[in-house]
Amino acid sequence: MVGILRYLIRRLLFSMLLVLGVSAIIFFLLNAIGNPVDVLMADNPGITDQALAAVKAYYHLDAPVWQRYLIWLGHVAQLDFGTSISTNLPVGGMLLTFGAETLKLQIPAILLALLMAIAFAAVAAVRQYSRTDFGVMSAALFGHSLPGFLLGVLLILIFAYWLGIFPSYGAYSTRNPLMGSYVIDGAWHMVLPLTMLTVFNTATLTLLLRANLVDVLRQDFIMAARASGLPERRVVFHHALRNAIIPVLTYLGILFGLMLATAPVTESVFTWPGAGALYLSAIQALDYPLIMGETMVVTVMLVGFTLLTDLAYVLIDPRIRLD
Amino acid sequence: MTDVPPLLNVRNLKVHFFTQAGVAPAVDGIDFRVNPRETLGLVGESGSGKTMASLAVLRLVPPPARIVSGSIEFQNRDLLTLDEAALRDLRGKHVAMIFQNPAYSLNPIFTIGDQLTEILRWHEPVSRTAARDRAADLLRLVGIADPLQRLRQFPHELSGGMKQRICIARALLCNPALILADEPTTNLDVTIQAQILDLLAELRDRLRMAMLLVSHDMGVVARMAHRITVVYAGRTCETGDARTIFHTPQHPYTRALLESTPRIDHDYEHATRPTLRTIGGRIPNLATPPTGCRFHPRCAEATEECAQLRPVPFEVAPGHSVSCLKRGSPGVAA
Amino acid sequence: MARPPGQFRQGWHRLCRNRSGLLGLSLVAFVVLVALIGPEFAPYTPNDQSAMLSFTAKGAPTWAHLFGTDRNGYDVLTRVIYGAPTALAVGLGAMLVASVIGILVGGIAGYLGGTADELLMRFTEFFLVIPVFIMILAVVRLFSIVVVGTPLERLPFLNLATIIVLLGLFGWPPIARLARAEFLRLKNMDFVEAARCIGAQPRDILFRHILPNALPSLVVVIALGIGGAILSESMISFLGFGDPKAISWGQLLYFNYEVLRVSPWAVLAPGGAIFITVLGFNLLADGLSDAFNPRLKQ
Amino acid sequence: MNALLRVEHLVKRYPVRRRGILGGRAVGQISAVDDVSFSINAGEALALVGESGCGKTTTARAMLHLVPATDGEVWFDDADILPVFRGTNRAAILRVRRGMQYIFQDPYLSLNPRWTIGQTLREPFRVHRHARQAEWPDRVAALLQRVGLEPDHAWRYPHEFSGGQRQRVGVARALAVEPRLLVLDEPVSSLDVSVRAQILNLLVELRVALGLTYLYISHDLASVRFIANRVAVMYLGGIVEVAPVAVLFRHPLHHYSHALLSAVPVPDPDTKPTRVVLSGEPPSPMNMPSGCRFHARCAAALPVCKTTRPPLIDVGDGRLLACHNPR
Repeated sequence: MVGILRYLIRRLLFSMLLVLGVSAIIFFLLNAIGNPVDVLMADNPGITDQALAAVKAYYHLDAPVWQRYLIWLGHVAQLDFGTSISTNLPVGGMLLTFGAETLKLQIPAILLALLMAIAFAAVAAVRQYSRTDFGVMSAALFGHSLPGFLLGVLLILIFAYWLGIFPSYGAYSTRNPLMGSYVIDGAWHMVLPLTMLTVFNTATLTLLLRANLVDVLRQDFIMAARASGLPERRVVFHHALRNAIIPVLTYLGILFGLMLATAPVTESVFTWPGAGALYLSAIQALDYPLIMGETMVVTVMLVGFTLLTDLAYVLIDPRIRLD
Repeated sequence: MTDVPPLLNVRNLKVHFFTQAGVAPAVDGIDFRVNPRETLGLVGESGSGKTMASLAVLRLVPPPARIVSGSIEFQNRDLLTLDEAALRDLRGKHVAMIFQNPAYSLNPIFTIGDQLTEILRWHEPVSRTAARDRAADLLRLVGIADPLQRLRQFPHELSGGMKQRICIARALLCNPALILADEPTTNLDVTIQAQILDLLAELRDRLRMAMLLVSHDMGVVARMAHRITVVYAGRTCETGDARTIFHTPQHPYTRALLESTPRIDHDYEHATRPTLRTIGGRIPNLATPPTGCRFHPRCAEATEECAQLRPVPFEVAPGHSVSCLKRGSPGVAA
Repeated sequence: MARPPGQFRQGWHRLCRNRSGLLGLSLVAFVVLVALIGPEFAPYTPNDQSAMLSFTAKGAPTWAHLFGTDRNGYDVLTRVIYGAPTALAVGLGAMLVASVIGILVGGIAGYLGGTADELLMRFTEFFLVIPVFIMILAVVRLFSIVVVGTPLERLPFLNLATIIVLLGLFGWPPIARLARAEFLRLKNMDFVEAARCIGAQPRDILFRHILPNALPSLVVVIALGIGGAILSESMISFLGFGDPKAISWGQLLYFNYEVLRVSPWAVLAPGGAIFITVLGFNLLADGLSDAFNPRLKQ
Repeated sequence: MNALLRVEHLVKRYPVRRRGILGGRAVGQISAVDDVSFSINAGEALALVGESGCGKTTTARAMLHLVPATDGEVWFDDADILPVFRGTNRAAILRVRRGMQYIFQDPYLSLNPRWTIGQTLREPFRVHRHARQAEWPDRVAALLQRVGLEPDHAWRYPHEFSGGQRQRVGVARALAVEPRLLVLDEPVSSLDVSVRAQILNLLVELRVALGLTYLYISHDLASVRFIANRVAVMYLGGIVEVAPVAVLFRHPLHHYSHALLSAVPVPDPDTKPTRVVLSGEPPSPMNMPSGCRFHARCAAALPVCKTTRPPLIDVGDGRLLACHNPR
């Protein structure tokens, strides 16, 4: 127990160091290119003095860059991300509202994909080099190489434009929700974007899992389990799969960590009102507080899920040494 | 001994590898039998097919290899005709296996206790606690002093010798009639090997088990086996009592094998440059095995016919059979 | 006397026997061919907007316009052909930058080991948690505003170059990790120790023993990276942050996505081109990894 | 004394590190080799035997500076060679390298897979320049024939060869610099029985024909008896007994040597094992026992064994022994 605690504290400290470092890189990169006021003025000749003043006050523009970074960091540490230039709303609140819409798609897509990948990979790996294996693997490689947005475009063309079954954009109907229920209406809007995300994740996870499973199934302890008279199903799902899924944890952690970061593409295909769309509009509007805020949140998520991945390793794999 | 019906009788076993490059006859006619309470040493070098033959007994030959033909009778049942359910009942319960590398033959992410009780509970309707007690008893039986603590540990926390003891305990869980031991001490140090061999010999006698001991080490086989079958390149060369094989070997390969091994109980005259007898050439590639007798390219006694005809086992003395045209074996065109 | 094949030639033979690898190789070869000689055979010049004047923009495929025309009156086929060199430039350029950094960082970490290894790998971890994609979007946008009025502005394809450099600067960590693992594995191999024992100098050991043996695995990751970089660029362009002066498949998507319902061909054709290219590099990488690391010696 | 090689008080410790937030720090150390001294006379074959983890390979590697030694001296031909390796005088380093060569255990790992056999064998000439470039092909052909291969094999790649043939190439590479001492690290343990005999014969023949001196490292005591004149037994990083081969095998005095020898199965079903079964397993080299390293597993241990480490002393018959209570 002491070992785990010590390990946790060490990883936590390193994670904080990571967040600090990355936030500094981001801050300096975005501020080194040009200071926000100059950029804003260059791009929006008609910007209001009020907005400019707000930015100036937020950034303490008279101070040198490193001081500005520390001040900004101080605000962020208190969860104060500032006020959006384009909407005048607090950035934190906006991120929460739009982020929720993104997670509504991403979380089910990852979980669904994991389940399907386990099934596909098991079928393929058990019958290695069979037609089934070849079929599953071809489909997975195909799906893995099909750019997500292209799949989205195809889905929209077929199911929204030609067949007219699902809506092509948005998360809710503007008027007349489907069957009078906002819940059903929301679910109905989710189908296509969810499919797009799930297909890509499933394909990639299947490729990874199948490769690991094939490796594990070749191991002596699998042969030993079979030689002990355990049924094949038990050997594959209990003994092999648990071992095969361990290396996939890293990828799962990245998928979860990047939920907001990969959103811009999905959300611009389906005009989905989530964090990705928010970020794109923030960049277009040069809404510095929003850009910095969202980048920071994404970094924290990525680091956080990396930390969780490490923890999961400790819990699942007894071989991990804690020191 | 010979009138006792054998416990395991393998006849003309053929296991071939089906690869993109073609069919490789890795095991191409191996015969051996194990009598009740007897230990048979199956001796051969790498590529001799000895491991494949032992896996075939449990019908666990891994793809792309397949059992092509032959018969495997265990307790008068033909194992090649059993269905999956009957096979599951056989494996672990009546025939159990010990693998070469104890480091890899335990699942790294489950505790020893979980792995042992799982097998027991799959074969017998016992409660969790009863299974745990039996597992602990077995660990004590294989010479582990603190079984309850070991049951809670993971494989990586144990030494190689300890892991092999646990693998032996796993094999003994259901009191099998036959143990297949595939090079059980090859990856262990000599002093640990001695401990494990002693343990195996003691348990085998105490529990009245038969054993198929697969090994390349003549010393290990001499120590353990009652009878010996020598295999080369997928075929049986010679079968007989341990004494017969060591003292009056007939097959040229068996002789060469014995004489090419340096011996710890022999003084070599270093002043006069000692030499070992050698077998020339190299172990054949089984994708393109030699014609006729598979040993003929490396055999000092080989003649024209050895390259043409395949020798059939021939009984030179009661219980001692040899597959060599030079020792009276009839040859068949192959 | 015929010289028997070496490792690379052996790998090549195995690649040719590997169905998916061969398919990948053919796809990549096709894209390269189109990029090299395609413009010679393109039916129109890339900037020909004459369909706009004859009111046939957004026109469906015809014999005159095999893939139709887009909303700006461009011939889609021509634009797709001209997009190929752009895509390859992005993939190769980004991976050139990434490979140099990655092999340097990973190689040094793996070869030296100890504290240098520890520090370099922690440095790599920093880069792994930078949200690259959204960073690039922001940087590209800001950069395009800042350069206005500076001499940089006159550079051709400045935005594209920025994207390539950024993809390379942020794309090296996987290469570094693999290079480290390979260098670490190889430096302790017996044949490297044998060379050391003979008296070979570190320079020889690195460049004659370790690097050539590490290359096959690195080539696999680099091939994957090329596909990934091409995909990233097309997504960046699709979101509207691409180089307006360059002809790229992502740009085509961006310009025509709003009129998807009217002229789907103008979206599907460049989309298909991206798919073929990415699939080609993925299959090639897959085939290469099988060819260089034959797991089953059959 | 005409010792070709003297190893004196050789020590190799590895730090055990615990990872910190950014770097790591040492929290202990493993003593892989703990004060090892021995010497080999010219023309002799000394075997270093022991079980895995006893430090025999590390000793050999530290001797040749393949791993840097923590402490101790290695004298080759009356020259202190470790400082030479640590220094920057390339000519001096090459001179020492030409004197002693290493042959590796696994022939599958010891040849560069991307080089032809010819390239591999030309490399020593390229480094040492002890023959004119025009002679290289002839020298390579001669080397190949010396180890029982064909000159044509120079054009082939390692993957075309069997384990035994590769090991012959490994021997040829070592011979290319005309060394006087060969360190053989388990050269036959990964080979099949029928091939093993070929290589063992080759090694014995080469030693006589070229007047070589061997340090033969092995856990396979039967091959040791065949190849070596003298044997040094190692346990847990230290040498416990050194004696001429016949003396040691007939009558080992150290209890560990005895246990080790009696554990080897004899290929004769009529030889009943007279076994001292050694219980338990060697302790971890991280917490080295005090006193005699073997005392915890020794049936004849005295109280003094727990407190005082027995020195390695000459007990006659050309035998050195480190034991308070010998058999």
